Amino acid sequence: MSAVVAAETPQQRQRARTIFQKGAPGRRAFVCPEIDVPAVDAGELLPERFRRAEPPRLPEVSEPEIVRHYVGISKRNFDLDSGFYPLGSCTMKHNPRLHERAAALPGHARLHPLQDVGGAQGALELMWRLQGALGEISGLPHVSLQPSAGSHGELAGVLLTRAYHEDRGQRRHKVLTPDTAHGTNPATVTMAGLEVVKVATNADGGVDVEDLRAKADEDVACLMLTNPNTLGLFDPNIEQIADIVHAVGATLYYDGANLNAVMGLSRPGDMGFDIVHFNLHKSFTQPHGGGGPGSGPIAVSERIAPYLPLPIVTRVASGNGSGAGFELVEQAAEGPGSKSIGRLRGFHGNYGCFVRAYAYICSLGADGLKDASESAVLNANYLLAKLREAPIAEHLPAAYGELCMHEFVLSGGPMKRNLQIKTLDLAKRLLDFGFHPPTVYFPLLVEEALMVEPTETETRETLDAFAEAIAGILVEAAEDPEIALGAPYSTPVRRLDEVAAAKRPVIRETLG
Amino acid sequence: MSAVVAAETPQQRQRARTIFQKGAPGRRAFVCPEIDVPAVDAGELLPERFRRAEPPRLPEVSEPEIVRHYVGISKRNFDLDSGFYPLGSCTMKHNPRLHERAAALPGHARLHPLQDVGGAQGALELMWRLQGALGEISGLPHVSLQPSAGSHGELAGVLLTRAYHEDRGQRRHKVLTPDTAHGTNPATVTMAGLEVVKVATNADGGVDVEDLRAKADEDVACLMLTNPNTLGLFDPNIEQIADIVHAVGATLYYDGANLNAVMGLSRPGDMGFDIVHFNLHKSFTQPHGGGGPGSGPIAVSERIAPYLPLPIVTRVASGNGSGAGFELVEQAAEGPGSKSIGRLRGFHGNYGCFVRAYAYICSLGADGLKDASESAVLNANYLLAKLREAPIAEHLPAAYGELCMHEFVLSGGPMKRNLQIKTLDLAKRLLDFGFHPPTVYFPLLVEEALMVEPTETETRETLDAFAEAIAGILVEAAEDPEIALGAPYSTPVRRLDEVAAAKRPVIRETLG
Amino acid sequence: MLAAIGVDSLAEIFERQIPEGVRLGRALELPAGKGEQEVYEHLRSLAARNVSVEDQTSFLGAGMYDHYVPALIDMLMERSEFLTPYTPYQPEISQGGLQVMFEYQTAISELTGLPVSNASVYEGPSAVAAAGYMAKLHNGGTRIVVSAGLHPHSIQTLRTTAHGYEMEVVEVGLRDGVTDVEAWREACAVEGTSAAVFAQPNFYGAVEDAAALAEAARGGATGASGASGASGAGPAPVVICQVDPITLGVLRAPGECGVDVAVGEGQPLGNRLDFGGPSFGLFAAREEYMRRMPGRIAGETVDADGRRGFVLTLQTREQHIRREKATSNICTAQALNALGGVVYLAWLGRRGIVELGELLLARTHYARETLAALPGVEKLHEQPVVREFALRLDADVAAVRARCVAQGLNPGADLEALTHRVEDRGGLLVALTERRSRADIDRLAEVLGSAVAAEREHEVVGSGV
Amino acid sequence: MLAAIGVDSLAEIFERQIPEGVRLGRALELPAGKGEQEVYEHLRSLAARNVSVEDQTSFLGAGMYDHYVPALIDMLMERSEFLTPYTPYQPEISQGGLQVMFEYQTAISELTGLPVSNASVYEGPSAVAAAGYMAKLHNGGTRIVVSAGLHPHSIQTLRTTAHGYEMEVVEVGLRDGVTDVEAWREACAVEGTSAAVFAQPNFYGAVEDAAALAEAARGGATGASGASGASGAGPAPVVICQVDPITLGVLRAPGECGVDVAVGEGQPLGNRLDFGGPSFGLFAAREEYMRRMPGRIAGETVDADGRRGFVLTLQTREQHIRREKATSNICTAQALNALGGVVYLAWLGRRGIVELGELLLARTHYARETLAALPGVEKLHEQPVVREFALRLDADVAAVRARCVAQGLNPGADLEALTHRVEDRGGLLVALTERRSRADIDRLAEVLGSAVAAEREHEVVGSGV
Ligand SMILES: Cc1ncc(COP(=O)(O)O)c(C=O)c1O
Ligand SMILES: Cc1ncc(COP(=O)(O)O)c(C=O)c1O
Repeated sequence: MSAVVAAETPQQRQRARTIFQKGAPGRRAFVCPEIDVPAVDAGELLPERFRRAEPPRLPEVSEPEIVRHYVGISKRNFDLDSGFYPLGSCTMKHNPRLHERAAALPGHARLHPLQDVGGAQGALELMWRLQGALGEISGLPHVSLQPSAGSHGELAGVLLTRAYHEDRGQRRHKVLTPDTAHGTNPATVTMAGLEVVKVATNADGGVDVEDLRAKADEDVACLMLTNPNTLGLFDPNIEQIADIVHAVGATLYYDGANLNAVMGLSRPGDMGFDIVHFNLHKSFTQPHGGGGPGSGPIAVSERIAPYLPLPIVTRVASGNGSGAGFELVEQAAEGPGSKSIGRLRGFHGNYGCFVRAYAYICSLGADGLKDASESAVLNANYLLAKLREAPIAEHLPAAYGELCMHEFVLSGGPMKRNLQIKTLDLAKRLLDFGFHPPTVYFPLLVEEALMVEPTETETRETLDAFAEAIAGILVEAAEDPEIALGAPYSTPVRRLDEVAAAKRPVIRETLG
Repeated sequence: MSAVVAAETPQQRQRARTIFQKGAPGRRAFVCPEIDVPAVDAGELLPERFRRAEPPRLPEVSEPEIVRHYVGISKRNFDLDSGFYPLGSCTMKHNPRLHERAAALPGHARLHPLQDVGGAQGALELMWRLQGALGEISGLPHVSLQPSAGSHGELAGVLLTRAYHEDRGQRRHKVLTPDTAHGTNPATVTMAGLEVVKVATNADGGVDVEDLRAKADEDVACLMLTNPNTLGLFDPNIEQIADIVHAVGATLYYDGANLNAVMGLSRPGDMGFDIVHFNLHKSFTQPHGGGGPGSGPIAVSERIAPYLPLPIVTRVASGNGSGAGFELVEQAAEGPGSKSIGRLRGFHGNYGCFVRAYAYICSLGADGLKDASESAVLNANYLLAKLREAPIAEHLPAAYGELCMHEFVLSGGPMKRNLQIKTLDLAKRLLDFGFHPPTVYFPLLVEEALMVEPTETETRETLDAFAEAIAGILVEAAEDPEIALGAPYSTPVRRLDEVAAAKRPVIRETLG
Repeated sequence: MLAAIGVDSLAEIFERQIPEGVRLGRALELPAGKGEQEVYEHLRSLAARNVSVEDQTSFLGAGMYDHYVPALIDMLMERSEFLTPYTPYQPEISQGGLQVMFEYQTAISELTGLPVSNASVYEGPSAVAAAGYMAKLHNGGTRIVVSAGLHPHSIQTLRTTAHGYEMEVVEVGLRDGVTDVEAWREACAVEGTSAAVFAQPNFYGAVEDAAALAEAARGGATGASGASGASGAGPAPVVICQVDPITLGVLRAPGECGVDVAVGEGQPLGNRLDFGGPSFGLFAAREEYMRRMPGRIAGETVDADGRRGFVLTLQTREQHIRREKATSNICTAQALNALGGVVYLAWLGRRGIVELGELLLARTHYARETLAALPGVEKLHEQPVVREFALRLDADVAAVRARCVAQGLNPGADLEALTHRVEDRGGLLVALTERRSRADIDRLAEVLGSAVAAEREHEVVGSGV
Repeated sequence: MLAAIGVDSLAEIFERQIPEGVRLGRALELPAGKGEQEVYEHLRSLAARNVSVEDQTSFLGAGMYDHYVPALIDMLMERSEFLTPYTPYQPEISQGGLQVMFEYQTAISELTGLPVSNASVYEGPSAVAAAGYMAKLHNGGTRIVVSAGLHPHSIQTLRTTAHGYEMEVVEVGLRDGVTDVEAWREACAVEGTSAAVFAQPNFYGAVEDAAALAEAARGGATGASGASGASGAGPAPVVICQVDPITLGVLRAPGECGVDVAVGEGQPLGNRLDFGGPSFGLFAAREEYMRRMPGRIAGETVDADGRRGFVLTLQTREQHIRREKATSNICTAQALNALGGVVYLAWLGRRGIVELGELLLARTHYARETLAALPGVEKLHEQPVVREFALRLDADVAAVRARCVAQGLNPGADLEALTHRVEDRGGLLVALTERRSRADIDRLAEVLGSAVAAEREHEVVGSGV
């Protein structure tokens, strides 16, 4: 009977056709309201030379076709609601649906950004409370919610550093980053007109303090650090590192992507950092949306506060004495933002994300946030322990350390040598088991890296099943490496030719 | 490489585990609000003998587990948003999402059924307008929205008929139904304490008028008819039929399940019917929900009106002269409902369905409803024509007629004899092609029946693809009938043993 | 497409099929169609003329309750995969829906303490009527005894349908808020009694002694209905209990009280109010009723490869197979609402349903004592209550309610308006959910207290004293 | 779990890793956690203190617009499969998201008339800043010329970031509402000019002569920016246009006007207002910029079996590969919002986008003429407008607005408050969408008319005459 079963899965049989290849001339979903105003000569409305000659060739499809099309292709996605997603550095924790409900309330979702302050008190209060909570969580009291994502927060942070030094009459040129840093760190430094200087990593996976000391001079504007770093390790020398950097008058920037390890346990401000960005889409569980939206608020210390981007929200005694009110500060005469670097985007930031993050903070509260971090670290250590069992450990040893924080990095080097399969193959084979693979080939300094972040919202059963799948793949590869090399098999498409795609890029549909 | 691919599809590998088999003791999603009132002795609150000793063994699962579980099993469903669903008699037309949005508005969704009339004017107006629209569409002016589904409407209808005759001092015992009738018709007759008498179907698929005449006597309470009937045929003798039935003082009941064929084109009231039920979930596109909710309002003629179930909504001049208001009539001194058969359920009917149906009627309007029926009939005739082409027609001839209304019935008899596959096998093989099969083995008088209702919201491309799939299966069966006999292959499970299930029923999970 | 069909025009298709005499020669008298935006605005403006439980602190209950519905239920009920398919006639592509039914049946069975549950019926009162019909099929009796503590809609629905299946409905009155056990015992002992129906808690909020009622219905015999009744003649009546499922975390399960069939309104379990529907009706019974149950039932089985799977089962009960011999005429039921129900029960969980019950007990007790302490307000009965209770006001209820509503607070339902019983004059039925906090209760006390006071004064003045 | 890890307590895991000096020895000062119901109520009470476009007829625009978002977009954006995955790093299990990007790129390319689109950036103003950076990478220039008709947030954002990448931002003023072409030509001719940025329609609602501006930026040379500038010396500046995508059904596409890079705020395309975000920024360009674009780009390819598939491509531009040499630092972008955008464009369709544009043209014209006819109200410029226009009031704008708001109507944005330009004093920016009917406009005329009249009277009285 199995001859009958096509070698293709049902999804594979559904060949990709774009919405532009569907429909037929004249079909439509939108019904335009009637023109209810007096007719006016077309030329008077808009002179011919400004008019588009041919309509854009958008799809011509009915509503049922649109629904089927996008529901159909949505099924070609793996997602967090469908399975384990231990993508290191990305904190793929469960997204409570309450947040979507709250954010969709018309009072939030249908509020115009230029609504008068008096008609936006709920929104401003929410932002003000979120600023306060983020300040408390980070130990850095002054918060701007404006940046649109982590890397945008980084840009804000480096520009703040620049402004801080320039205000002191200094044009410092260098930003130190460890070689474990996420790619957005160096990319940001360049965009902000500064230069990246790499700091070495020591044998334990932390900052090489001696190398740091050697490079920390008066031309250093800032040290950008992730702590726990991208190896999942909390730097034991953090206090010393902070001292070294501060000693040369530079600032410390905290890449908050890994904040999920330390909420309520340790605070960047207390570690000596001046600036931190938050990834609300990570630690504060904004759904990742297939690659955004995110939100990257920043919190800063007293000395950085004057340069903060505006607007920020403040609480003021209301004019008529009827209690407090909230205001958007667009220009500040003194205090935070008084020497603002300016705006980084339109309006006030990704408010929709603020609603979700704030709902999350309200739900968890002080204890819950701490509990989340503790459980995240517990889960990571448990999974690490499971992956230290035979037959895994010999092929996929942990890159550093015995314990880890909320994530850990394995090296696929031995696997590659022993079993002739690479980290990429392992990852692709995991797809057949219904798991999203860990982050692969990052951080760069670990050979054939696999970066695993289980998060606190996964059950022990899931962690066990994942460890079992890894073990199974390794055993299978020992017998027949071809299986992993040819994987995946059961996904909507099989391994894709990325090289061809980049060589001769086809990045839009060709229309008739 | 294909040895590597398990014979199972990814979905098949996911073995069914119920929510009761997941979780762990102590896990939970719900956080109970704190008891904010003074503590009272447990026995005073509720004496021990009334108290449950052991909590019900409900699942112990966290929110992420619930989400994954149900999202996961949802993917084991085929649905209308994913593909063609030509389930005859069920009118699986596209469900516009606007309706869900409108029904979810708190003013509709969170309105308590006992809200004071003054606080429910919007809801009552909506119901009143829907009553009016259904009256106009059916040509029968008096409407009760109360019944919960089609068969509930039928029950109301037969009870109305009984009440009508009883009010005239008559206890009539028989209800005539053609043998093409849907199962709910005879089942309802029995539940309403009457007897089913079958009327034969003539060679053209319509009511055998002579047989009807022979059976129509003074003991007949009612004739229940679907028109177009379940063969998709509009009875050309409908006027004559109505005359015969009325001549013996019986009523005519119109099963409105097939109303999608005639909206704006022909009205049950004008055909001579006294009572009609609507399936809002069919003609008026309430999503079918995996088997409900539905809604089965009834419309009746003047002579039946006094017996209508209550409440119904009426419009009244408001007391203070500030325009019209709407009232729920729970007891009527005169007019509709004054001799009411009583309630058929709690409260006012499936209001959530009314919102959707009303939104649909507003969207389409008079022309749009007519257009919908016309397109439904056009699509059915087009598909029928496609299925009359070789190689299909010789194996799957149309049961009756040349043209059809919104659906048609094929007979799989020749296919069974020629190709050794039955209608069931064809249906199961269709699953592998991503189509929901037509209704099978109904109506009963067609051998190996296949009842196809494409609806108006399908594109020509889809109809063509469906015809092609049927043709492909027949060609395949001619070569190797085993393929269809063993189908389906690519579904989450393969053919299921229904006989075993019924023999030793396991209808709940066994708990530890 | 016309060419393929072989006609010259669309009109031809209709002209050849619909006799001219019944063709509608005009356009329907309905407004013209509108775009999505305009229809939405219209529906929104209608919604805006309703006062929802978001707009008003409401103590309305009497069958439907303002529980918090967790967001994940909306998400799941709106998923295309659950929202848009129909009844799982093709089980191979309907395992999702079928498994939900199976889980639902398990949850309802656990909750009621009865081994057999169907996959839901329409809603509460019609579930009572369906149970009555099942009793008739079971024992062929001709009488149904109902407690006056049953929801009035249930009694009315039962009367309507029982008239069809030709059974007499006999009401037994209450005594201090609960079914008068002696009258009940007598009524049930009458020959031909097919079923005995009561509610737990009853319509007045009172906890009935379910075990005693079940026993009395059987003339004192314990055990299930197979045993013969007290009269010695016919079989014992089928004991049917209408439950409020949310109370079953703290109340003894019907199955433990000797009840044969438990039915109930499912709305409190994760379904929104929707001005009264759609929701679902739960229906569970002892094993012996399995083949006479109404509605869909999912059963477990295996596929051709031995994999676990689910199908609709025991279909020989159903109309599409048995037609006039079917045990019920139900076809389209309430699958989506039942999904909401089982997800809600999973969300509450084994502990949550008890905690919620305890919370309701505590708040209801507090509310009852607080309100009954107001001048002109007294308890309608002294029985224990779980989440709803009845008061008697020494003032016109409609007028008092109107005064409260004007303060943005709905104090509960006017009992007499629902039951049409003169002895319920002055009755107010107050319901609690986890959404009504102590602060809300205190506010109710304040508003109700002054409304009653004002009305009494008003009446005194009005009466010319 | 602790045993498996080999520790005695959870605390041990932290004690062994976090130096004591930086351990937080106390609880965070945040309120205690709450259940879903309570959090929802809190968030709802905050929402209730906002005045949304459902509560108020609003003519606010100035970058974000109250368009009707069809319900199917909500449904799709809320589907787990689109909502909860991350960037499609594993293309084999991300074909849904990747295909959406590919379709989005196609739609934006069609809309703008430019061959290359990325999969979106954050939002409008930062897209302008990103385009400025791309110009620098492209030609190494040091100056960016911007029209004063650009959205003030765009100018400010550009200034902030250009300070980082060390470019000078030079503003060119307007003449009767549109960019002063001669001043623009001169400014662009200055050596080192890397980019020239204008908006279409501009911030004041005016339709710019895009083709003329593009030509002038290149010193009269037609064709793309490869050609050298007027000064003869350096290369011609990159011509960047910030578009309002909803106008592109009726306005000539940037690609047809000689524009090199089109950027814009995507919110009008099926994204809700959300008090300003999240939305998405569109970013399209001529072919030659393809390898310097910021952000994700999906490309077509085939799988091992030759099946069509999609991957993230041209990744050597990106930070995760190129680190400090990347063309942008963007990582998490706005995939979900871009999904809303492409679904909206499919929903509008080829005809719909033109019809909608025509509707906006007609209503905007009507509104402008009607309002400008009011005493004390005049047009701020005479240029053609599509969906937004600027007025000058002979009265205090803040006071007039407050009067209108008190009538439940928001008449539009206070121009000066946004631009901080004195010449904008008295300016009111009025935006239309398909949700604002003629009746709304007439009401605006009435309310605004009397507000202006009242203020003028008030001012006259106030001035003591
Ligand atoms: C360590 C680290 N830093 C920075 C970022 C950048 O954050 P975003 O993607 O929000 O721009 C990420 C996210 O991928 C990260 O993992
Ligand atoms: C012809 C016909 N009559 C009656 C019914 C019963 O309607 P419902 O399922 O709404 O009870 C159906 C639905 O399946 C039907 O197809």
